[in-house]
Amino acid sequence: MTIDNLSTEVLLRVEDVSLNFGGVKALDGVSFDIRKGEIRAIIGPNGAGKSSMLNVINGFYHPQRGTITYKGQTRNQMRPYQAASQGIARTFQNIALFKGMSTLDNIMTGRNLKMKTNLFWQALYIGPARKEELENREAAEHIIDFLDIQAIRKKPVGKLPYGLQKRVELGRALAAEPELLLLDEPMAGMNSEEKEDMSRFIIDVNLEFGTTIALIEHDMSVVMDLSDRIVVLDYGRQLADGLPGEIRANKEVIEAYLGVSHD
Amino acid sequence: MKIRNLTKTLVAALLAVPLVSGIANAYELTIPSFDYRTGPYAPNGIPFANGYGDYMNMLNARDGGINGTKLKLLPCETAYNTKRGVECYENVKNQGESGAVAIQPLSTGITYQLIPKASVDEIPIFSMGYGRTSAANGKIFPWVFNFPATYWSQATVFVQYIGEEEGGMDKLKGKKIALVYHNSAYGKEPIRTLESAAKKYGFEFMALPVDHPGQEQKATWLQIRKERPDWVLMWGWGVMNQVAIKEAASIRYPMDHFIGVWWSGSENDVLPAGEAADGYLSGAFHKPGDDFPAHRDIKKYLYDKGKGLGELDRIGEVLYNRGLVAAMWTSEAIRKAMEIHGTNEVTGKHVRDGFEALDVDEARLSELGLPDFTIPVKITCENHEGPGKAALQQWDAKKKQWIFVTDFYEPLRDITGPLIAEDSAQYAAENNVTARDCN
Amino acid sequence: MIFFIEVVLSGLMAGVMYSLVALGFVLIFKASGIFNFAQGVMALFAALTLVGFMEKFGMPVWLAIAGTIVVMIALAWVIERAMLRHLINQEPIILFMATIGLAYVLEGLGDILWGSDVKLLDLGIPQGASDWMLDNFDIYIEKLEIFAAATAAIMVTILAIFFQKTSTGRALRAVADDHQAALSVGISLHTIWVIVWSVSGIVALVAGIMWGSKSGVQFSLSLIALKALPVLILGGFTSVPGAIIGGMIIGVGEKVAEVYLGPFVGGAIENWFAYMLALAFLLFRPQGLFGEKIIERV
Amino acid sequence: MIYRETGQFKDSYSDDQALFPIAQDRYVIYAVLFVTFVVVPMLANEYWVNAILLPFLIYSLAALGLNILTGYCGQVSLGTGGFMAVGAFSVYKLMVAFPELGFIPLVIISGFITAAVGTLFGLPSLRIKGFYLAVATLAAQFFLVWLFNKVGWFVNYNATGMITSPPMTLFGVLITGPQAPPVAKYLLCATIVAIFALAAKNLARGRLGRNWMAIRDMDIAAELIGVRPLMAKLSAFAVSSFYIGMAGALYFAVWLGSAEPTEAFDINQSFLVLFMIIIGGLGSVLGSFLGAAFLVIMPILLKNIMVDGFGTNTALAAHIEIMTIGVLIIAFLIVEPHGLARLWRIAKEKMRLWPFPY
Repeated sequence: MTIDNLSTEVLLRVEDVSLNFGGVKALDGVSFDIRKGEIRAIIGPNGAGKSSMLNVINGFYHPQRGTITYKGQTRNQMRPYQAASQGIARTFQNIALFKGMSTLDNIMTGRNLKMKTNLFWQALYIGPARKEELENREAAEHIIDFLDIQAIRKKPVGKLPYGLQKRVELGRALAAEPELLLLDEPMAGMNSEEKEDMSRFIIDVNLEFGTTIALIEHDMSVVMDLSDRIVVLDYGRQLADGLPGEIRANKEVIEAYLGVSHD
Repeated sequence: MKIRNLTKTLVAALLAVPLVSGIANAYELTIPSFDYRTGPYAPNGIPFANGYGDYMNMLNARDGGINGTKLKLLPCETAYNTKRGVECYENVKNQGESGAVAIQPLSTGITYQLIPKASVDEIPIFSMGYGRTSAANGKIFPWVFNFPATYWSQATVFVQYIGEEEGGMDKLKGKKIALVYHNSAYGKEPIRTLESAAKKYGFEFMALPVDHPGQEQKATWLQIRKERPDWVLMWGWGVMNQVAIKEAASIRYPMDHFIGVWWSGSENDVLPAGEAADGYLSGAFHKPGDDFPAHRDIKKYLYDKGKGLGELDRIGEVLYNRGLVAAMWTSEAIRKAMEIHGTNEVTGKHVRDGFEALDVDEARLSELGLPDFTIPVKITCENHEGPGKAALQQWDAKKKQWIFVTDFYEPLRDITGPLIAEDSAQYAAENNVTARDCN
Repeated sequence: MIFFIEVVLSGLMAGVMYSLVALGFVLIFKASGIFNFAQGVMALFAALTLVGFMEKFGMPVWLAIAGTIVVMIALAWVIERAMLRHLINQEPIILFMATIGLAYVLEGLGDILWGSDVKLLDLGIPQGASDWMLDNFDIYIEKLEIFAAATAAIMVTILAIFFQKTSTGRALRAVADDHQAALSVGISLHTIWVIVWSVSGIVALVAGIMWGSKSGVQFSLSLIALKALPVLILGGFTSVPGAIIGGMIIGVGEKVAEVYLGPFVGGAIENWFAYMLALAFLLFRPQGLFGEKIIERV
Repeated sequence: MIYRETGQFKDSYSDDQALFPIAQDRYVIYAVLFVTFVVVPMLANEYWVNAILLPFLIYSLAALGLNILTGYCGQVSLGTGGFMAVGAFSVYKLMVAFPELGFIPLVIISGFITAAVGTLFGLPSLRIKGFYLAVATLAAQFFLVWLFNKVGWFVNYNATGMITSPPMTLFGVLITGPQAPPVAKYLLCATIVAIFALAAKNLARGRLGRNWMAIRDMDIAAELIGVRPLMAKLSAFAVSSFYIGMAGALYFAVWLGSAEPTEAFDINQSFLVLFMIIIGGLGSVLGSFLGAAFLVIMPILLKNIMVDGFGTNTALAAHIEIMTIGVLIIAFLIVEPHGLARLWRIAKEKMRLWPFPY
């Protein structure tokens, strides 16, 4: 949380990434890095290209220019499931849960990559398949306890209140035991106590599991408390990059961002 | 809640089936009638079913059934659909004291379906001029009868007619004959026959399939326009016929060189084309029209009393008469069975023997009030096709009626014979049936 | 060469005949996102009603047509009342299924009301080949199909005007784009649906007339829907011009294939070829030729 | 309070993972199995087996297959008829060529052959979605039927393209062909269906099933958490086609006994099975059975009641029958869009609370 416990080992480095959709520049020469174990915030007004940045990182968008170096290997393209299999997990701005499935199943799906048994064992549901299911159920239950959502284990997530859905989504991402966790506005539309809970979870995840976190958030107070370092985007351009203190002080940022109202 | 209803209705189904078999006072002969009054082929199914039913009912009304034993007509809707056919068969086969005494499946699909079952349930299948051609071989198919003539015989009859028109079979050499067929088991029947005929007489043969239902035949007729065959044969059914005849007219194909199988030769098929259909030919084994004593009786005993199945003015249509002739032969087979086994309480088993000993000559036809309505039929143990003869009728658009333009031709047995032997042999082999001895 | 032109021409014509059916699908899908399986049966039902009015009640053609239109509108109203409004905001597949139920009902109803025989439909629409073309250019075209093409052209123009100029039309487009938006500008979804279904009911009537005078009015008429499906995927479920262009492409494609490829593989390839053609298109444009582009976001 | 799980504590996840965690459900299943394998064989007559039970079982199997693809993986397919044809013709060729292998292995092999074909036709699903895919699968439907209708080899060069299933025995009892005792046919199908229904349930609750549902509910998110769309969709197509292929094999070899491609496997077949799973309930094994039951039994039921019961003439009966089916479909969808299976679940919920609904 504080500067001193900040390792210097870089987990992910984004270099000069540009992305545009039919002429519209979503990202323009953005470069920053994420260090192992830190909580890295990406902020900026709406349409600043924050979500696009995450989508680039986990391979959903393919930048026209620039490279992404993750765990030492550089690339400028990869399929999302490859990103996932290399330990990048994420949550989404507007919840992308599997609405038809129960909380438990959503989280179990998150563990998909940890499971290997083939179709035939699964069809029989004995031996390896059963063993595997149980082990992963165990793991899933840990996350359920951790997020304290035992009560809604078997409920279809489609019917859950917004705050809980966000929580389940976090759970689904954690289930993959990621090294890098991308959180896209985890607290959007939450009331203050829900936000507090969520912040607590994020910090716990960071400390207990040592997961590196990149997070997008509008609520400045939250961002300032949570994050170790902050990168600021504005209309696809990188405005600033530094410690919360520095950002708070940065004139440009204040003008471009903190000044304007953000909704 | 809904579930409970479902279970309730299930129970109802249990009751619904035996309902009929329950009532049986005097001995009645169960005569199933596989109709299709719905679905794409209903326009053809309805008149046939009416003819079949009316004749049976007329026998009841006029002579109190056959030799005083009442006939119980048991209609079952198949919608020309094999799956429904299965249900119908299972439904009717054991009904009444007699059980089904003979079945007229009225669909190639259903016929193939029932052929193996018939021998087990001991119910004769009378697929009159359709179904599996090789069933003509009574040694392999003791329970199936497809007289008066098979598709293969009919195809050879057409070839002969064409030969005559061209001025001798030798003139067939180098001629081009096209077959436009319903792309199904039924439509494919004549292909082999025509191929071997083509080999024998040296004419060129081209086959053009039309997919069910056949409302769109542009491509087919463009090909005909391009290839300019001297003659076009058609094995069509349902809407396919009407469209084909119209298309033929549009490309100015000479109608009197266009011959349809006897399922492509009803009023339904030619009327939509209007004047243009004038001169179109089709196969036939019975006369059209209602100018027969039997028809008068039907009107007198049924329609005058409002018991008719169809409309009065449609009696005598080609397909109506086809149903009627089917009923006539079936009832004659039953009569024969009673005579052979000396009892009126016949079952399918007996009626099979009746079919096999069937002999309806001119004299008998007149007695039945159908003087030279159709060809004399004599069935034997090995030959279930009977005469195998067919004639051609021609459509007169002015008078709006079909007119017989030829006598009955003998089929070219030297062509059909080997094919039948081969096909029935294959069936026997696949289903390990052993040919029975007919002497 | 002449022959090839002939094939292409009749392909185009046949294509237009398909488009007539496809149009009905498009209208409803565009405005309500419903894949109306009943469209084919609606064509049959309309045609049956028309013939019924003429035969059973001896109405003159124009009156019978007017009457049928009234019936189709009434039908649309009933459908909305009895079915659609109870299924608002259901998944597409549920609505699709519902229209199948509807198809069954109409099928039975039509038969009960008007009987299952083949009925001649003669509105004095020119029939048979155009002798002039045949004599002068030795090219074979059906008069009926030229007529159909003309009708289609007129119909599309009218629809275009309806959608572009009239307020109702604009409302329809609004709904197509976004239900909420439509509601917010104060258009009742119910009225919209009644209108759309009425319009496509009338389109169905036109299709029914064309196909009916081609082959006589009978059950098989309802099966032409299958001919319209490849047209739909190719043209896009949401595009009126797509339905027309798509129809023509399919028509030409299948005819050319049948005539030039068919003989080598035993013929009757039209049906699957049409779908394969459409499928091939889809692989390049998953939303069809003119369908709105699908943008995936998270 | 007949139906309640209070007091049934699970002290291990394996208990909780069990097929039917709630005791009452287990009892119901035992009862069903008992009825299926003991009571019915004793009661059922030939009519019931051939006209109702066999089609019900076989369509249930097909519906299971389609439900895996459409219900669980969200890929709408209208190729079912074509795939059933693949199964049927495979088993026919095999029965004629290698009768010594025994019937059940042959059926399963046909299943695998169909799976291969299905996967092939599943490839477009990677690019095409929704109704576009649905209509695209019709390409498979029409092409396959055309193929079997045209190529003589498939029908051993039978003149008319009809295939007839040669008689085969299992444990010395005939199970195909006309002589086969109905009960034998019934038990054979019932066993196969029961086993593979269980397998389907297992797949559905395991990793594969979750991945399918993930693709169905939100394919993008699924991919971002590491579900490979390619694998998920194609596996769904493969498994689904496997089931449908076996259904097709039984449909031809055991039930119909003979078939012609253009009629027995036409497009209506595809629609029928799709209706079954929608009415029964998408993404529900139970639903597959309920849907099949509804669409197999209801028409026959209506027909028997009207024709045999009230002596309605067959034509009118047929028309009323189809209208009634239509009305029922709409009514069901309005009452419960998620199908009969959901109604059943709701009923259970009610029972759980009854008689104290709070």
